[in-house]
Amino acid sequence: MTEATIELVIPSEVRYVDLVHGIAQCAAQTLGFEEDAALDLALAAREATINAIVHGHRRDPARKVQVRLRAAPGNGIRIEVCDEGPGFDPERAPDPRARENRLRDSGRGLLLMRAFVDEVRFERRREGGMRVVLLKKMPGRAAARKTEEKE
Amino acid sequence: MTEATIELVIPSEVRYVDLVHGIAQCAAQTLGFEEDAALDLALAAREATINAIVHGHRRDPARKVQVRLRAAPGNGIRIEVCDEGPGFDPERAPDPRARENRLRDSGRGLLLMRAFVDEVRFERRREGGMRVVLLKKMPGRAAARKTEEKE
Amino acid sequence: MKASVRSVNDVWIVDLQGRITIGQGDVVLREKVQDLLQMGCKKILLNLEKVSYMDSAGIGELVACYKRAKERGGTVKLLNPSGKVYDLLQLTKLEEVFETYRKEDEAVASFGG
Amino acid sequence: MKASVRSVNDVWIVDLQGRITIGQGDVVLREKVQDLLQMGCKKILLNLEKVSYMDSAGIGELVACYKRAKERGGTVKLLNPSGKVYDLLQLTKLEEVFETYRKEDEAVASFGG
Ligand SMILES: Nc1ncnc2c1ncn2[C@@H]1O[C@H](COP(=O)(O)OP(=O)(O)O)[C@@H](O)[C@H]1O
Ligand SMILES: Nc1ncnc2c1ncn2[C@@H]1O[C@H](COP(=O)(O)OP(=O)(O)O)[C@@H](O)[C@H]1O
Repeated sequence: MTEATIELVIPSEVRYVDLVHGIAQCAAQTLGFEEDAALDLALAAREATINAIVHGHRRDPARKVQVRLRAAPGNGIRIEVCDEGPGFDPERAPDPRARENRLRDSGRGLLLMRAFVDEVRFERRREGGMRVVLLKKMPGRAAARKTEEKE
Repeated sequence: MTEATIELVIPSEVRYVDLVHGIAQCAAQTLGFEEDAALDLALAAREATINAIVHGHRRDPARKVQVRLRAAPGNGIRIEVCDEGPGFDPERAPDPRARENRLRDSGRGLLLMRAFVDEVRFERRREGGMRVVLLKKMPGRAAARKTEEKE
Repeated sequence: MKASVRSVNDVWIVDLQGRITIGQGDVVLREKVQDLLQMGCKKILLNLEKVSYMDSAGIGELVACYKRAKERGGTVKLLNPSGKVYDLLQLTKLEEVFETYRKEDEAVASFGG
Repeated sequence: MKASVRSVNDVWIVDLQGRITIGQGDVVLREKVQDLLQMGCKKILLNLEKVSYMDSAGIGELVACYKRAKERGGTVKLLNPSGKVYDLLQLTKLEEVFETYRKEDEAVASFGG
């Protein structure tokens, strides 16, 4: 399989969130995503990473968050964000758009992820913790252009 | 150790060189390197990756090049580029700046690496192949400013 | 993120530039608005024109500012949310919470004398 | 990388924009210069002003173009290498191989009538 993988391992500190965001965005753009689609993917990866750090590991720097990215130029990108925390049930998260939740300070991360990528899956890892899988397709036009137009 | 690691695994095709370059540059900038220093590091990583693909693996996509990056915000960055090829002795590479070599089409990669980072080490891996280690310090001013000035 | 404050009549306009994200922009926003509230300013207009994006922490801080102002009898309104920021306000239905304006003079006038 | 060709008197100026790197910019450069040589153009000026950087493959292609032109009795000269590109020409001592100019009119004049 001629596909590239990128694996990031970061301590559970929010200052590393920008690194995940930057790597995801950069990888997506290098692999042919338009700027806006690359930003969307990066924003989804950002939310999943924040959750792993904050909810999964309670910001304990000794615990590591793993972010895996798989892609081939011209195809979609798959990002997995893994933590070793207690896990959670996404069905039980309240809808932040509901009138009674709109003034909450938090609770919008899952909504953002789902808005910014084509598919979001939440899986409990056998070894404990959560795996959040984000899938984003190469948008049509970009896919067609990807090879020729590279400067 | 509160340090981040990034590991890239790419098929030995030159179209993946831009991905390595982009990830190295992005990581360096996110971690506080100035734009120019980040480009230098990326250019060195680019040369080491080209060599691993071209000389190490003769562009065989089935063979993978590994690029590992280690860094903590505000500190230097260390990049390792590993291949499973025949290895080589860098002492035996001719100096491309010598008058008789200046018109050669190739042979400038090692020179560029050494110019763009603070330290370059060439190691033969026990399991076979080469490991090229690139070290770049956080330039002084950047290190001092790194925390405050982040927007 | 950069934030600078200016006043037009008795409205305090906070010009924001950059991104409102966890641990950085959200902190800047919180501090600026808290400073204004502590000084007794009640009419606050956040100029989002030059904010490129926000994450959930940044959006949460926007809401927190809104609530903090309200507790003190003040108001926080928004000016000119740009592409991605506009999309986020729509997505989260916060466009129904925040009064939002495209033109600064209209925004200022909306606070009343 | 983008490359476009224009002529001033009998000098062919190739305006390059982007980066001259392996598998992309180097190929564009090779093809443009080969086209010119095949059409019999002998005076070639590569405008590097808008080239942000080169890698060793790009530098190698620059040298290859120089040699190919020479074999056919032509010359390749350089115009306005920018920051990183200038540094690379110095580092590799290719500044001693290529005639390099800052001003287009001087570069054009240097080829002679
Ligand atoms: N990786 C995780 N580990 C444990 N709990 C999580 C994780 N991700 C999300 N959650 C739970 O799901 C809830 C909703 O998440 P989200 O929509 O991102 O909002 P927020 O993080 O702002 O609370 C969180 O409050 C948390 O209880
Ligand atoms: N990873 C590697 N595996 C095997 N040989 C290598 C490797 N890297 C460099 N070399 C050898 O060292 C020489 C000099 O490398 P370099 O200065 O990068 O120039 P170039 O790659 O343009 O030939 C190469 O020609 C090659 O013989």
